[in-house]
Amino acid sequence: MTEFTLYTFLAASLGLIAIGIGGVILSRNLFRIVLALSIAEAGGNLLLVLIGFRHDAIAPIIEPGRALTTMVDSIPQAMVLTSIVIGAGVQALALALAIRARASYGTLDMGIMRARMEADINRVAGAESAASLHAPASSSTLLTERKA
Amino acid sequence: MTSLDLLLILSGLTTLAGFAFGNHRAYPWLAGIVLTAQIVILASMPLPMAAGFGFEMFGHPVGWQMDGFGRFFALITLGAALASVAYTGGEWGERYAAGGKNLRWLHGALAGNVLAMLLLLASGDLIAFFIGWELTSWAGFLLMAQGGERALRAAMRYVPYAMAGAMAVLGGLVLSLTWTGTLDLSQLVMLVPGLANWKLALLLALFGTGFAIKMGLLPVHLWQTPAYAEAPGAATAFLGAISSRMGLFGFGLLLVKLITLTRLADLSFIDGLFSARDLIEWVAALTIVLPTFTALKQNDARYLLAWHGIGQSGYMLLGLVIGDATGSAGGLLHVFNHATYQAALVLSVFAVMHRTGTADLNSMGGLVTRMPLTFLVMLLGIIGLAGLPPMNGFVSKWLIYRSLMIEGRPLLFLMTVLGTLGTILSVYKLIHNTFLGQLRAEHEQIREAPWSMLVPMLALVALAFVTGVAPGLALNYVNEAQAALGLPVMAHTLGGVESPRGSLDMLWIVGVLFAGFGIGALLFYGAGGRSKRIHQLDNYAGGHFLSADVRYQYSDHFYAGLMHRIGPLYRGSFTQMEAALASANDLLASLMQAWYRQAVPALTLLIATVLGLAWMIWR
Amino acid sequence: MNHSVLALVPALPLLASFLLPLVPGAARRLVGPLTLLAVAFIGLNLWPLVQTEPMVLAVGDFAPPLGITFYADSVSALFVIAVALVTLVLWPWSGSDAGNLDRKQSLTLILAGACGGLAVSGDLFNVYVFYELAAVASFGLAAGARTAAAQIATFRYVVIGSLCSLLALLGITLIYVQTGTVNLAHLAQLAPLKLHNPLGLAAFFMILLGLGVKAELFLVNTWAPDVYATAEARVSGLLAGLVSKLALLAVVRLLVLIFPLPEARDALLLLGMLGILSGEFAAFRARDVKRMLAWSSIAQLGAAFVAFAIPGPAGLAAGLAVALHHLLVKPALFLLADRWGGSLAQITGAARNSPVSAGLFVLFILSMLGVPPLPGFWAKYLLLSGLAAQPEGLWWLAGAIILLTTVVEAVYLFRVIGALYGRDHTVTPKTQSATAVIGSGVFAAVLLAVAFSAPLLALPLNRMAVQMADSAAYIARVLPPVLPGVAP
Amino acid sequence: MLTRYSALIFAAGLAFMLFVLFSGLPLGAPGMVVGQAVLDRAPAEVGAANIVTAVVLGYRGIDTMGELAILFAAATAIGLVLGRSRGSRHCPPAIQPGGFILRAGNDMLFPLLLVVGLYIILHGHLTPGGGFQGGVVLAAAFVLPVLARPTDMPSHAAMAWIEGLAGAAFILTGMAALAYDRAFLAPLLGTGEMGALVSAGTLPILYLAVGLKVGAELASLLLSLTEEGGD
Repeated sequence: MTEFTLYTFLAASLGLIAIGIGGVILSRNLFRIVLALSIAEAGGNLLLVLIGFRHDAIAPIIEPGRALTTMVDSIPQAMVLTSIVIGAGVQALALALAIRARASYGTLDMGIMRARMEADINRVAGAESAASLHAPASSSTLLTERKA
Repeated sequence: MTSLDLLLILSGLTTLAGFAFGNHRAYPWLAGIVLTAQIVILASMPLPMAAGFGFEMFGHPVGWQMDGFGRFFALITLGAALASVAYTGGEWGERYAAGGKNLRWLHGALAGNVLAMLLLLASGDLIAFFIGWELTSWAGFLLMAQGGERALRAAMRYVPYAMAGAMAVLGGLVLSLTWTGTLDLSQLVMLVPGLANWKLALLLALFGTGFAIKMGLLPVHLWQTPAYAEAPGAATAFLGAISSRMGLFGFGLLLVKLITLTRLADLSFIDGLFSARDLIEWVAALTIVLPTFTALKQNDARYLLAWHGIGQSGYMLLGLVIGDATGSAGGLLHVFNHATYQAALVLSVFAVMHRTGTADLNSMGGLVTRMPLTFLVMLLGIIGLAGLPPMNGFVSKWLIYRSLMIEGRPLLFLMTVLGTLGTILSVYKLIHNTFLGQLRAEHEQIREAPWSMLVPMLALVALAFVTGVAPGLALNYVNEAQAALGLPVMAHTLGGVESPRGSLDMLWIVGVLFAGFGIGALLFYGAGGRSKRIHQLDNYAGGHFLSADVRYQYSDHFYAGLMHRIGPLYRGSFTQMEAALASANDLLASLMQAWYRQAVPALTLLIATVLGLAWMIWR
Repeated sequence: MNHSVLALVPALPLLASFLLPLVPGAARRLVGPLTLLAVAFIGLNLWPLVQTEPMVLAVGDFAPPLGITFYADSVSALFVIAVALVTLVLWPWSGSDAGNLDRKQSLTLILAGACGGLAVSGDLFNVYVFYELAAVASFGLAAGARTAAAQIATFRYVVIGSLCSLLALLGITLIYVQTGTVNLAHLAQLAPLKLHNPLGLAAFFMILLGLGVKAELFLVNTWAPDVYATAEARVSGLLAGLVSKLALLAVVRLLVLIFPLPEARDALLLLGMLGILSGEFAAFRARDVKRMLAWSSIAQLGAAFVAFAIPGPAGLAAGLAVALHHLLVKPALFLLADRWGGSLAQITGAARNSPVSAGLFVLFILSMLGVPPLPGFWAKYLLLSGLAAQPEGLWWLAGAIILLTTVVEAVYLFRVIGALYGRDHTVTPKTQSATAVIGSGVFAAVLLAVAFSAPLLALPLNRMAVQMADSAAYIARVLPPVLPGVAP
Repeated sequence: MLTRYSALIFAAGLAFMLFVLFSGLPLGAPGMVVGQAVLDRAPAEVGAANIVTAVVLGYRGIDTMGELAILFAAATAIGLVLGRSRGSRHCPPAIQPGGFILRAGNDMLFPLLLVVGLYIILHGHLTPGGGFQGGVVLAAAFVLPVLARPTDMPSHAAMAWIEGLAGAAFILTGMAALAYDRAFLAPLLGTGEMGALVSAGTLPILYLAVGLKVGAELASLLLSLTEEGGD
């Protein structure tokens, strides 16, 4: 693999990360957010594999009868395995949450869901929403002694 | 076990007992006996007296030690507590409990305050001091919060002030530790005056803010009036008598002992034109004048007295900061004097409230015929508060005036005189609207206050009178306090001061005063003693014909003419300042909440990451 | 004692959680508590051993830095004990649905195992794995309230969490490229040569953000109020009290061992200050107790970050004091907020029916405000004196911010006290549950015990800080003098 | 609008920052400090021909334990979120069964997938592959029939047993080392002959546990999602 390909891979992995993060920010749909996350994680994993690569080396598997040559770094490969598994678990969990939330709220739009969540929290707490306070929050403490 | 240990243990036990069975009939007796015993122990304690306990924290010993300065305040504390506890002993306590309130909390909090103050007054190092300080603040909060919903709100308003004060003190504590490496007061006394000017100024600002808040100095005084006025009667008396004096205690330590007055005068602001000492003197002077005139406008007797409590503390600080023998003696003596008559006044107001159910100065009057003894207490009390002979308030104020004149502070002297003028005006309003004039129809059936309430009140004014005639009794302890602070000690006699810079002999003055009364009486009766007794309802008629069923009481718009002149000067600036702070706080709070309500937190995260990385890479 | 007990700290709870669904009958309810007691026992036995000489385990007998090492000094031992006991107090004893109760118990055990792993791990990537494990378990627990709001809050938590994990992974990648190792001791050895440069700092910053999610670090803490408001009180207590501390500990290990640089400290200090400011002020405007506690917890952890930013043992002692104090106070407050989590109107007059709980609430609040002689005061004292001992500038600004925000904190916390003891209530307030009273009572007992024995505890605290600050000893203890097969 | 542009600009900025950071590094020729030492010593210490396996199960075995726990935690959390009681057999109502081709293909593929999965697992220490990869194939083998016959779900209880026992087997194998006074997860039973199926000590056992655990975990995870989708 030439230097050029290597840098292409680097650019690709960084691009994936950027695209993934941008996707998380720009999507309103829960499912797309999960997809974007997995893209970003793929970029991270690619990067991790990339740093263990050596120009002059083979895969780290010893074949009996073949002379020992240089091999690529095996530790990033082990780490990337772990990282992939972690990503899979988290994304599955996120999907499950999205499914349940859709069942409850009937939408996958993050903006709507957030507003509903906020309203739910306030309803349970018996509190007015912070946006609709008709007086400053501190009016109950500091200013009561002002003579009316 | 040293006698200081005994003193503190007794206080601790009283606190526990108060919380456990403060609602029992016998508790006030028990507490009274214990408090009396404590006064005896304290008064007979050889000084300085170290406590037998203490511990070491992060390499700094924490211990307690009582000196003359602390004892002076501690004696007043115990005395005020004794008067308050006695006051609750009878009908007042029964009515309080019947109103659905909890006597156990009241007594526990009261005793807890005493314990906290004793710990504070006996502190031997700054950590012990801070422990006492915080305990005093929050025990005070507990006491203030006892009087129902309005009191709770007033106590809530106290919270930010108290915490700001405590944090300022903590900041000062930490800085003194950083700069001197010690927290022990006896070592700090040697090390602090050697610090650079800016360090001293910072220490002064931090500690000073804390103490000023506790004392209710301008401009951080707003919490005090409602918090003290709305507390239950006995608590109001105690708080008004001594609680805020803890700030003065702190100032005594800070200004006189740690920073020293000479170093204080070195801290100049505008090319030596104006020193920190001048600043404090002027703050004290303004604290005398402004709250006194605010008191003049109050229509609630409790608030009126609470405002005077703030105003009078200005005299004490002023006397202390002038720092000569006479002035500091005056300032310290004023602490004691103020405690005696202020407690008596508050208790008398609450006695009236106990009978009439109101403290509104516009809905009383003429009660002198129904509650003559209470009237007597209030009369003597306001004479003391106004600083007139023969009560003790005169002595301390005289000492302060004298010192201001000798030390060459004519403007400050003018301010104190102005303050006294306001005091006289407003206390006259107090006694007139309560006791003089025509009795209201709804108060016809009022009886004198019960003896359980009268006895402490009378005892307090008696004390104020006796120490007015023979100030030497109190000046003994004042001298001790002066010596402990390292101030020049004022030589005194039983009747007052005997010095080339000016003498005062109260025995003579009172003698002359009473002789004058005697001569007047002789002249009056010698001339035939003609007098005409008229009905109470006639005394405002002023030539008009009013039938007996029309009540006519000049209480509303009292001093209408004066208010027409000076009314526009009341601006409510401090209240507005407080409101502005609260609004700014709210604005900031909304801004901060916006952070947690952002729709796309990932975006801010991304931006912050990029900026952070840029910082780390191209720093 | 065989050093492998260190491995049991994470392994035992994980084993128990794997087997828990398979245990038949009533014994199933005993698995978790017994496991946690066993871990606590290990921790208690560890404590005296590691006082002078930290314990090192090369997992799998692979010589460091080849394999993963576990490292236990007194701080680790203390946190192992804390993890086991706090989890035990906040254990999900009962639930309406048996199957879901199993799952919650499994997840809680996994959380305990992950936290134990974070306390003893001495390998950067292993820290990441345990951190992720804790993250997944806490996601599950947070969503365990099974309301729609909880699920959305958790989803947002997952998104932030995974993004930051990605950042942390990038940081670890950078460090690995630069040094070729992930062993903390080995990294500490190589750091002055290879990591004390912009690249290393960038890696630290990314890892800081990654691990900061759980530690409620400002920038990545937007999830906290919603999750704490919707999750079960027990879970909020675990997350705010326990998990945050272990994440913090991981960050501090990195800071002490690998990045003892002024820039890294500045980052911590700055983010900590912002955390304090934003948390305290946001809590000031909170309309319900749960979110108020969440914001105040953000602020307290900000204070812990500020404390740990102070160089030297003084900073570590202050940070440990602040963190441990918060560990004692916050879970108990969240336990009480289970019934009293709503608006102030809902809890007005609650002290009448539940005087003990109200008293406990006040006790915790006073300690949190730093009222002496409660432990919170000593923590604040250490923090402030540590800050004041630094040269002026940002450090003093941090001190000033702490002092000022305490005033704000006092206002909103006393508002709760005022409501609890208020009289004019419109709704009948809920009485406290027995579990909440007992649980918070345990914390209160420990708090008071600490308050009374504070002078005795100052010395061990200092020793712990000194031991933790000694990175040379860490390296010497873990790595053999000559590394096998590794060029220096 | 502002969000969109700033997101794009800063995402590009992040990519640029990372490029700046990584481009200065020795890509393609890493320093390999620990990596080289592992390559040198793994054959003697562990005896696995696949060095990655030696790292995954030997040098970084604890990480793998953590991974298993993460999968388990995720599956448990999903169970909690989706709200099935463990062991209950919930049948999604009214799903069309698969067509003939799907069913016949499934019947043919199922044994094949099983064999391939187990092969990959058991040869994990020799060839590329291993417990994770094989486990995924196994999971696929068990999920595929669900596509074909949605009404005929595999038993959750059986899954739970495999999940639990496989995970426990991993940890208990690790603990077995304690009995020999070795450290946790130390490889036992000798290294064996390099390249033989029975070699590398306990590694194949560990990998079998990993494979079963991963297979069961992924399968139950997918099944939970499938069931929910049917509602």
